[in-house]
Amino acid sequence: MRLLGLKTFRHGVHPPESKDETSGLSIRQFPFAPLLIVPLVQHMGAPSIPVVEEGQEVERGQRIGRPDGFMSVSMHAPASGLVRRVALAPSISGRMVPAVYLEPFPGSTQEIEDGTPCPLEATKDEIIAAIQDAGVVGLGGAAFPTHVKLKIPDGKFVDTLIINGVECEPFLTTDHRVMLEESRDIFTGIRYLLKVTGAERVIVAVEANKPDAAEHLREAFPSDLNGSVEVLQVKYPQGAEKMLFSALLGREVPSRGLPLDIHALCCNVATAAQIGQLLPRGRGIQERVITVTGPAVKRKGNYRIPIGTPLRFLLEHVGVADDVNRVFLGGPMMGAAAPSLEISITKGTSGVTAFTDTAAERTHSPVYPCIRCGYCVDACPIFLDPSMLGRLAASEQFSTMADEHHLMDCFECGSCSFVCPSHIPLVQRFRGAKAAVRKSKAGAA
Amino acid sequence: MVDDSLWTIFINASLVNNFVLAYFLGICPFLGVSAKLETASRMGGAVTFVMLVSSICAFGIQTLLVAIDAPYLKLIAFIAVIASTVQLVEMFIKKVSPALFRSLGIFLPLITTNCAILGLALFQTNKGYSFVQCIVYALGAGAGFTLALVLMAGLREKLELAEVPDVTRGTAMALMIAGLLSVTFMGFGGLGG
Amino acid sequence: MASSKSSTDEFIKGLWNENPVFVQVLGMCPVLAVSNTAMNALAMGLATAFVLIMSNIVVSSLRSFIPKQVRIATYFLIIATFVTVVDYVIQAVSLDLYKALGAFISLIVVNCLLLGRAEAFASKNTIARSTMDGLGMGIGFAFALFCLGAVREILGNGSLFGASLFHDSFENWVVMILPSGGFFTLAGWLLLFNWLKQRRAKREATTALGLRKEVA
Amino acid sequence: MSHSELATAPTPAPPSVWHMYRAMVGVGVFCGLLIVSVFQVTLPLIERNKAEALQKAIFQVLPNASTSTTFSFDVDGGFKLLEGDDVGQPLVYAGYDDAEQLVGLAVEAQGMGYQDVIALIYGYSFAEQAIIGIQVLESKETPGLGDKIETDPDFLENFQSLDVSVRGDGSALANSVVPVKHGEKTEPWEVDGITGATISSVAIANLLDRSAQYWVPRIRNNLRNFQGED
Amino acid sequence: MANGGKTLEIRTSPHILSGYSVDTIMFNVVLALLPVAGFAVFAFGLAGLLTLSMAVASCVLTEHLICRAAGKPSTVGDWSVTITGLLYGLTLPPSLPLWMVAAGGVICVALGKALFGGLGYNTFNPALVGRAVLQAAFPVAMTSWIPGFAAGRFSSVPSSTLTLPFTSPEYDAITSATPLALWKFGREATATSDLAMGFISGSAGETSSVLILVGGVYLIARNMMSWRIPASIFATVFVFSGALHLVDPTRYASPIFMLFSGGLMLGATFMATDMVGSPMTSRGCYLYGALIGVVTIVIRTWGGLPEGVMYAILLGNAVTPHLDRWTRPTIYGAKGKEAPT
Ligand SMILES: Cc1cc2nc3c(=O)[nH]c(=O)nc-3n(C[C@H](O)[C@H](O)[C@H](O)COP(=O)(O)O)c2cc1C
Ligand SMILES: Cc1cc2nc3c(=O)[nH]c(=O)nc-3n(C[C@H](O)[C@H](O)[C@H](O)COP(=O)(O)O)c2cc1C
Ligand SMILES: Cc1cc2nc3c(=O)[nH]c(=O)nc-3n(C[C@H](O)[C@H](O)[C@H](O)COP(=O)(O)O)c2cc1C
Ligand SMILES: Cc1cc2nc3c(=O)[nH]c(=O)nc-3n(C[C@H](O)[C@H](O)[C@H](O)CO)c2cc1C
Ligand code: SF4
Ligand code: SF4
Ligand code: SF4
Ligand code: SF4
Ligand code: FES
Repeated sequence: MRLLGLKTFRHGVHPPESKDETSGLSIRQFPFAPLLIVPLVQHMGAPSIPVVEEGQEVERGQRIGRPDGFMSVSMHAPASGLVRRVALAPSISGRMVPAVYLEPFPGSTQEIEDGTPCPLEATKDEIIAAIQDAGVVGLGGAAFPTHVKLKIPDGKFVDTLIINGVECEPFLTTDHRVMLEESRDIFTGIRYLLKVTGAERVIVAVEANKPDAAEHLREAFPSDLNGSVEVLQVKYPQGAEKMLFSALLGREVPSRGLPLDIHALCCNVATAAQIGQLLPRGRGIQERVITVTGPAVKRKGNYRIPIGTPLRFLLEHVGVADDVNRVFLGGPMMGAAAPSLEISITKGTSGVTAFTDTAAERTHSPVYPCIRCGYCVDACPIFLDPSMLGRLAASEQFSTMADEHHLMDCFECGSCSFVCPSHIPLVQRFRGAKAAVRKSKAGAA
Repeated sequence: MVDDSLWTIFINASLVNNFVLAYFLGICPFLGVSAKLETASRMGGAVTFVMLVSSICAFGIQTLLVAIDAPYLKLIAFIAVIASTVQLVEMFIKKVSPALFRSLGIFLPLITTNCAILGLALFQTNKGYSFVQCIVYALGAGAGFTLALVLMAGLREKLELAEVPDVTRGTAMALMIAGLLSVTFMGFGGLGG
Repeated sequence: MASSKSSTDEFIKGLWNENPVFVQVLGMCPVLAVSNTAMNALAMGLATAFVLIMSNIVVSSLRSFIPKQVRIATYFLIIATFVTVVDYVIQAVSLDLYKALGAFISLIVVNCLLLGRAEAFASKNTIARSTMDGLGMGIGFAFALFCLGAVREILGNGSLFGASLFHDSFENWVVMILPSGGFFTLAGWLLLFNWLKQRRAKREATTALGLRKEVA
Repeated sequence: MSHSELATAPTPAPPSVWHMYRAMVGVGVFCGLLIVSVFQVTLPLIERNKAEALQKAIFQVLPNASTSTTFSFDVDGGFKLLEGDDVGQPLVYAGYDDAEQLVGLAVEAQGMGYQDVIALIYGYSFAEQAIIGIQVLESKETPGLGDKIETDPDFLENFQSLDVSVRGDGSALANSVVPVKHGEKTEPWEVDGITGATISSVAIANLLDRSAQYWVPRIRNNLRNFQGED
Repeated sequence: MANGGKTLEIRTSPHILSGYSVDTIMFNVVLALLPVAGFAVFAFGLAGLLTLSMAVASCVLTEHLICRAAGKPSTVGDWSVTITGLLYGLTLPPSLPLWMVAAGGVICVALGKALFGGLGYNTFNPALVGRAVLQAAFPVAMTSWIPGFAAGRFSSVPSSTLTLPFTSPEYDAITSATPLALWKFGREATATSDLAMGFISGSAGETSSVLILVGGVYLIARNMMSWRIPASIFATVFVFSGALHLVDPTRYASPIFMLFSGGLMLGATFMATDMVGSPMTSRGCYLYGALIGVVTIVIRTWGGLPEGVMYAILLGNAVTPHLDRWTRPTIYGAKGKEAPT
């Protein structure tokens, strides 16, 4: 679909972008914390199995966890140091998860040992194994193990690979910086991805608010690659893969289906960059680029932060206002509120945003009854009826929501809650409803 | 014989003097079967159908009663003939189209003892309509009944999710909506005149 | 349950606790249609009550004579007969009243209250009990109709039983006589009943609580 | 329930067909007797009531009449004194004064009003060639508004003498009866409307026009039918 | 560190809001209505002022008292009942006895809104519920109009305004017909300029089409009102009455006259757009507008009443649940083949 010259999808919302303060700041290396806590589950799927013991010394880049089955990836040491403990640690979900407590040696260098490289000439299966071994998960937010996505089942095929550099979430500028500073890695990664998926062409999607990135990628686009850089309208959630498919390909992923059903596949730019960076050197992920920003942050910026850095250390290092009261991992639209400062940075963390009371936009606004204004209906990119779903949720008619109103198709983008003038916590209700439906399904099965 | 045009008869029976909202006929099914749209529309279809059948029956009976000069049998004859005809039709539909029977069937026995049906028979006789006029009258009344029922069902389904105060919940609320619908239909006054 | 009740109880229940209109919401069509004046309402109520009592008596006296398979048909026959009787009697008494009540006299036949009482009560009880039930339900029905008719006539016409209540310049609330007024008035009565019921329930709950507290 | 239980359960005696017939016929006879006797008793009363009501209405619209006779109309044969087998034919009522002179005819007419059909009876005077009175028989017009057609003195004054004279050739009315806005009546064939009940009052004018267009020429062409010269 | 002992607030995403809020939307509607109300006062003088004040006061007070009686906090602060009162007042004849105005205000809020659960749960437009019931209750008073811009309108009120409660109003000999009644019962068309500027008699708020449009454009520009509904109503009315007018200009009024006369402007702009009673999908809004337009013209042209906007909108409210259901869009991904499960 095309409006005013630029491609986009139907519906969606326009939250304030708030990216100006960090989009011009280049990526800076972040120091090691005195204690890194590396959770062994940073992705969807099974936790990795620890391969180190308490008291063991590890090298930066050394494997500390091995995959537990196909839906799992390797973990690598973000720093050279001493394994203090292998024990439970708090996580963003509030649950305790197994983790490796790693105490970096003082003065530990940022140097990394190379492992066995996986060249572009390797077979598909070798590359997929290498990606799993490098611990690559989707850096676009969902942290889905990338090698699982790339394993195309027999009889299926992919014709288009989409590299997602949209970054529609307000405040975040990591993908923007990665596109500007790591384009070589991105294109190397793309070559690996094209090879594995067998796709004929690649489209790099960028939102119109990052013209410099689009320009840079166009210039750097290798002439032998079949593909293009497409600039999309600025609209949330343009970065969701479903919205990219409809905007760029005019195809819709079938309800409850997979991108494969429409012969497309989507990877985040940072994921592509990581693949392009790690595979030729045989390394694993030890760090990632994260935007640290928000009104409460003093030294905002885009930092390359070691995985496992505790939130408290991170915020102390950049400095935050005294009255900070809300910290989100991710941006304000989809990010999760940090329950405490004791949790640590994981591969899925694309940003840390901190707000103070005064700057908080979601103030203690009164919740009104739904006035049927239809703003949410006009916002929902999945064409659901959030107003009806919200009212059904309030009276706990979860099965009606799922059976008649497509509850399970909601991908929790939050557009509906964002626009609702009655301040009804719609997405929150939908999450609860989905959990209830899943539970009753599991109970019935 | 009345010289009302068929169009006037239809508009009058369906909108201006809607059987439910202006004549108060068929209030029980209107209140009882209007909570869900699905049942409401099927009920509307079934009522329209039975109205048509009974209108034809009533026309025949009236002609017969006039011929044999036995007006005092009118009521009993209407009731008996309409009830048994509906029964026959029900059996017929069951044989011929089980699918149609499943969607209309359960309502048929209920409807026979409903005052909208008998009312239609009595009114058309009082008005002295011809055969064709009777049929149009029955269709109009059925359409009006269905319209009222379906509108009501939509509103009640919508209000099911509302935080209605306890005192209003139930029949009282249904009656209030019916009253408001009735006020709304007053706008059609004078149409078709 | 029923057997432990006296005939007086059967009578009382129809008036109040199981009032056919306000509590059971039965026979709504005549209730709404002919309650635009107190006179019409009362006449209709009494006509219905008469048919109800008579059919209850006949049904209960014939209850061993009528086989199950044909009972509904016979009930209808009996009810239709008494309605025809009432219809002719009213015509003979007053043509004006007959005109005001219109087809609704005939429509008593299909009033679910009648078939309901015949089936649910008279076919299982003695003549005495059924008579009392018919009386209670019938008078309860007439009472409810009168409640509606009175409100509608007073507001809609400024009169009761045709006698003017206010001075001449009273502005009639025409809506009350119109169909929508019927719906609104009945809704109003039901609201009142709901409210009373709730208040009583609340009061009982609090006294029960109080008792429990005292015990404790 | 298992089979053995079914077998041991007492089965109710199958109702004999005779019982059913007995019940139906018995009740039927009882009901029939009741209805017929009530009908017989009330019939004269009802007929008298109806006749009285009709008489009253006829004399209301034909103030000078003291007796009336009912005629039926046959398109081919003209007007005839009403006999038993004329059911279904339209009726008109001729009114005679004390001297047994024909003063006029009362005719029933109906038409759509604001809410429903308005039925009325009007009196036609030969002498004046005019409608000299109306009486509404049936109307569901809004109380206090549309029902002014029955009560509003200004409106009823229209029908003290509403011109319905026929054209020279006797084929139609010389002037149609037309409704006009309240206070704008200038011609004797105009009906002065009621403010606030325009539709009802216009409906009366229109239904009178339609009825008079049909009846008045026919009545005048068959005048002798009413004077016993047939 | 800074946040030492403090607890963080945990809410689920999204953590920012668009900034729209029910009370700000409602307040802006009140603002958009003020010029219309001001013109009504200018045109009808003291009578207009008293009618509007009484309408707003009775609505607001009823809502407040009902909330109190139900033991809930008063919801007067969300401004919605002020809109109800203003719009209700604007639809009344300015000479209506004040006691009737007050009675209708109670009906608006009690029957139209509170008994269904209050804001957001009413199925019919509360202001129109009040007006429709009042019209059925007092049909004569509700169709007695005074001309606007009468001399001395700021120093005296029509005798009917101050009628004692529950008594019939007496009218001075100054009642006059509205443009629609003039057309319907006399085929007299009123000049378009008079219609647009409001030099006519009619309800307090139906006199100034221009100010109504200005208010509507303001709200649409701020995304506080659906443009689809008024656009669809205007288009339908224009096309339908235009076609009739082409067939027989002496019998059917011109489309411009139809657009600018009676309550159409006010109804289409401020009342049909009440979100609570109108559809949520865009296709639903078009159909809803078309229905209102058609019913309005049908009633005006062939019905018994000179004006039908109110009944058309109420009917639209009644049909809304069905429109919402029929026009529910196909969800993303449901058009393609069924997903493998
Ligand atoms: C509401 C929503 C918004 C999203 N926005 C973005 C985005 O702006 N950029 C992005 O790379 N991925 C975004 N995603 C995730 C993509 O849908 C997709 O999972 C991702 O691009 C796949 O790449 P990855 O597996 O390499 O992370 C979003 C997902 C959702 C549900
Ligand atoms: C159980 C499961 C299996 C999946 N299998 C595949 C797959 O075979 N191919 C694929 O491209 N993506 C697969 N996905 C990934 C999703 O399509 C999607 O890319 C991922 O959930 C991240 O998207 P998001 O960031 O937009 O939420 C799978 C996801 C789940 C939960
Ligand atoms: C509830 C209600 C009932 C009405 N009943 C009638 C009626 O019975 N007869 C009638 O002619 N007009 C009736 N009307 C319509 C108007 O009063 C009348 O047509 C309109 O105001 C014409 O005004 P005018 O006669 O002053 O020109 C009714 C209107 C309403 C709202
Ligand atoms: C654009 C708009 C139009 C409105 N129109 C009305 C109206 O016509 N009548 C009314 O009572 N309230 C109106 N309201 C206010 C509010 O929605 C109304 O009181 C609700 O119906 C109460 O539940 C309107 C509000 C908005 C935002
Ligand atoms: S919503 Fe998630 S995936 Fe999209 S830009 Fe934000 S962090 Fe990236
Ligand atoms: S959170 Fe769900 S319902 Fe709300 S807009 Fe997004 S997809 Fe639609
Ligand atoms: S945005 Fe909020 S108030 Fe508006 S319809 Fe949706 S849920 Fe209701
Ligand atoms: S049995 Fe029939 S008449 Fe009685 S309440 Fe039910 S639907 Fe109404
Ligand atoms: S009394 Fe029950 S449908 Fe009329």
